[in-house]
Amino acid sequence: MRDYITSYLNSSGTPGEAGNIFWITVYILLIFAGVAAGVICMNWLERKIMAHMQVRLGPMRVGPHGLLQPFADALKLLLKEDLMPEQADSVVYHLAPLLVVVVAFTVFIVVPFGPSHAVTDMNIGLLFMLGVSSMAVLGIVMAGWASNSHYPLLGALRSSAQMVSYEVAMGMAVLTAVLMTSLHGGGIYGVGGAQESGTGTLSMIGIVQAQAGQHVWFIFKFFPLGLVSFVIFAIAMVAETNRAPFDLPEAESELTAGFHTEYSGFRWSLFFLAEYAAMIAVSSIAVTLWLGGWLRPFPNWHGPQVAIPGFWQAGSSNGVVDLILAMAPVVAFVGLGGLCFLGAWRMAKNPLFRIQMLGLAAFGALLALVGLICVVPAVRDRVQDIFWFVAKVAVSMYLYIWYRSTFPRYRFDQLMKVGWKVLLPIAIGVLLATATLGVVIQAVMAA
Amino acid sequence: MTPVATPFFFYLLAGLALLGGVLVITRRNPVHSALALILTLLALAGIYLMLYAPFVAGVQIILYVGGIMVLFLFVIMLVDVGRAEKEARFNKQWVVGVVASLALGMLFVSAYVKGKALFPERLARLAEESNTQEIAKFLYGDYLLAFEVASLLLLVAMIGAVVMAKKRV
Amino acid sequence: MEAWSQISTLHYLVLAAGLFLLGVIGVLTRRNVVIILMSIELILNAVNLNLIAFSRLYGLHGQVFAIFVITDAAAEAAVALGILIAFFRNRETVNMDEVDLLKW
Amino acid sequence: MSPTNPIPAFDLKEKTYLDSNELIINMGPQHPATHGVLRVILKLDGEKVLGLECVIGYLHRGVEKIAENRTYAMFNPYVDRMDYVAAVSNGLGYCEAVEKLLHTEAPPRAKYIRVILTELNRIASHQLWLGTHALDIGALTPLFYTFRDREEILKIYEKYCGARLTTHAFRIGGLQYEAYDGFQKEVKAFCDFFEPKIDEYEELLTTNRIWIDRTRGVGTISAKDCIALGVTGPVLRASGVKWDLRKAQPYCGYQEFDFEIPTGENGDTYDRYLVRMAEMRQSLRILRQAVDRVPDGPIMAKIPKVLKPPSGEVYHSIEAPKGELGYFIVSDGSTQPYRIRVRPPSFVNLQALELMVRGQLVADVIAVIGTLDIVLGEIDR
Repeated sequence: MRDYITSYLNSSGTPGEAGNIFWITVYILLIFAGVAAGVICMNWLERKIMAHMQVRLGPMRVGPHGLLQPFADALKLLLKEDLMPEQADSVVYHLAPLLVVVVAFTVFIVVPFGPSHAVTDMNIGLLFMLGVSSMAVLGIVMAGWASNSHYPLLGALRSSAQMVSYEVAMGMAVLTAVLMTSLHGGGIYGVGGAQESGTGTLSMIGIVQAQAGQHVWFIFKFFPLGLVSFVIFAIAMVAETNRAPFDLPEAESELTAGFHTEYSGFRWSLFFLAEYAAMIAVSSIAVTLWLGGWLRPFPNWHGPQVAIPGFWQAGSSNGVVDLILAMAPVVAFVGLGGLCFLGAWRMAKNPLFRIQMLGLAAFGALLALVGLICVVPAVRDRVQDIFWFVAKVAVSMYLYIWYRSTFPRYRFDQLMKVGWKVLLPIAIGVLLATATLGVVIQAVMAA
Repeated sequence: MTPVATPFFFYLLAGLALLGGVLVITRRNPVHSALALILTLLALAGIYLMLYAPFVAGVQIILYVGGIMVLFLFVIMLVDVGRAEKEARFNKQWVVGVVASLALGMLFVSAYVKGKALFPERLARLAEESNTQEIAKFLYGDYLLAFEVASLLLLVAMIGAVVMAKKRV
Repeated sequence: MEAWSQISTLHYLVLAAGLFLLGVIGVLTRRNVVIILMSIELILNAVNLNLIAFSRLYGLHGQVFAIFVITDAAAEAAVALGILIAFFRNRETVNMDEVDLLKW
Repeated sequence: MSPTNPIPAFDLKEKTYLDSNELIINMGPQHPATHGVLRVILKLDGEKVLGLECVIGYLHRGVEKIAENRTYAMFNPYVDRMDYVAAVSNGLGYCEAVEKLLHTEAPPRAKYIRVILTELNRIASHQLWLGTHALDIGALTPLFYTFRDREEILKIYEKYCGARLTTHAFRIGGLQYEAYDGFQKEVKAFCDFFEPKIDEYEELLTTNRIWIDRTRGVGTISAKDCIALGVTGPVLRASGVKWDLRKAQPYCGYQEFDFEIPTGENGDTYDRYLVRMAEMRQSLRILRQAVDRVPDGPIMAKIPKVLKPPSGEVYHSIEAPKGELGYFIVSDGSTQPYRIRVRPPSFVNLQALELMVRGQLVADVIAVIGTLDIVLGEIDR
């Protein structure tokens, strides 16, 4: 038993490949917990960041700087009465939020947090991800229809039309990146670096490895083609997740709350959870396809070799740059902990604030402790990839919040116009241009 | 990833598929039928995975579940379900229909019993790892003409659907 | 006992036949046009299953064909549902028995 | 002359003709975007609006009837509660109407302070409009910016008369309170503070692609239709009619100030937005002039303690932030008015809603309700 568990630690594949049920379970649980924690963080961060953009403070009461606000909200939602409209179709009504949540979490099975940090690596990973996330539409349509009410129905029709339409542009942008995996050569235009051959792949891990092999993130590949396809995907993914400025299905001022108007309490919170999980999921697709997945910035730049006994071994890929960047998680966590200490120190010196101050300091200490744990070589090496991946996803999540506080909302016909008449033609053009350029450059290089 | 091709999974998925199929033709409410059909489609996608056809399974989920069924649900919502629910579920010739279908079923059974030798037990182990690439080679090689015709068909269908569903012609 | 524990092509064919029959029964007995269309989807899926089951015996042609079938299913669904909407708009019903005019 | 819209009006009671897409939706009275308790019955074809009917009266308090049982001075606070976001303008209109009935006039110092407070009020009203209008269209942030800056105006009010919203700032015949020490300085400081803030709002919206898409060509109304329906205020001016009562029939000494009437060209939501933004700048211009020139002198005209206007009738209208605000007062010579009839701008402007949104989309209804800048307290009275 013990051997069965430890045997995986030395393998370099994903638990799914190794067929190790124990580690599959562990990874699924880790991802479930991680995504749920991510949703909680997003909840708090979105409020705080938006509040500061809008000259207000945001939650400040529950816990220091409102840190416990998401938990208070979750508690409130759980305790709320679970209402259902009398005329609603009860089976479908109850099934819809479950379906949405299951879909949102299933997607994470193939998300590669590192070369071996994924539940499994499918040959059709990307197809699986797009397919499963397209099933979220079903849940929304079901919710809207089952509520038996006009506003949810309108919201559901809107969102299904919107999601199906943007899937097309999204697919074209994704194809561009997939096409890039099949190209040979390194560097932005595939002319420099090692002429490593690549075959096209839909596997999420394979896509990142192709970026590593070609020595370029696909956002920079064939500049500006990679960038354009990334931008198209970035726009489509906002529409796909029904977020501002494409949040028509839940346009508060028009349709009250869209498809989940009639839901309350726990079931509503499931929709909320699914929405944020889906945001994280599409961001991970973007990161995997264009931003080099788990690769750190400049992964081929190692610098002079150094060796620290018992901590850092010298090697061809263990240079000083590697050492410095390996410390990034430590710096990030200790820095966050330091910010918490600063906040605690700046808090009003009043006995009433003592608990809050101690709480914030304790939270800072916890973060710093996590940072220090990341120094341990065994942890450090395993956490590296996850850290860079999560950091890139976090940037994308910040963009979501930024959009939401900046842009007005599109009207439905305009949204469709943008999707079909602007994004789709550009995406197809970029796809064709990428294919042409790839073929031409390979022919030239071969000659 | 190796598909877990155990009998247990086969019977589970086959059971789900048949259950979905039965529900499709018996439910009074079309939305319930559509959901049952989705269950069948997903179960079939699982079976395709067991048959080393991951690409078709992916296409099944994206196109069928994410596309065609959403279209179905969309249309069911546009047309009024309320009245359809009150009407009789089956038409008058349902007895004849069932009898005819069962006769067809007997035909199948006899064919399978008689022609068992035609289905060899051997299973060619297909290269699952390169399934997508292999299919691509077929699609853009041997079947290129069919592929282009299919895309033309889709275009025609799209135009047809738009013309059909347009308000006032 | 052997036949139950070892999944052979025949198992898949029987399942496909079952789905096919269910689809045929649906088409022949139901009155709601939408459900008839869905039954047709069932039939198409049964065919797909056959194709893919045989592709394990005779190579990938079956899978390629299955993809074409799915494409055709999409085209068929789009046109059929378009007709359905036009029909519903004129007759305010989705009952198959009332589709008795070739033109209106 | 009847209003023109190429899309035919739709009778809401008519039975639908075999069309699966037609849908009747009740927007309000509890709806986040109807600015109060307005109920709009929409008839939709998918997302397209075929017709609508406004149901008003949820906020009816019988203000006009109450006036018949109150003395002239006692009724003064009631008018604040009609258009509660522009209470000062309401008070100005009422006080001036009664003064006209009494054949008297407020002294010059009172008039200047009235102008200052009223223009501040115009800015505050437009700020509130901008914030909520942008919120309706989905931009969350302008709301907080405008409320932050509106606070400065409310602070001035609070310091001047103790109230922030329903100020009751004016009295018949002048003012009750002398301006506090540093009043002019604070107003001036506000002008300097607020000028860059308008640029800030405009930076968020004016050149924003989505904002332009959402507002340009939406809810268009021609000058002819505006006049036919009696629409006034920024809505009328955005259609290209240079009509502002401050210039057309100056009251309260507005003839002494140098300002322009901003007008639009297309009469769409975007033009109305631009007109209101420009109006805020013009208000600042008036404020700057007024603050520098406030004369010394009494703040109250010589009027009797008990007001008994001679019997007769009077109609006086002013340019409130939302349009022409008119008071028609009939006096029978007693201490109480025989009848008061208010012509609220929102009530008249709301009539244009049906014409403006017919044939447009649901989302545009929200945008147009926002751009009309209605206040239900004033519509229902």
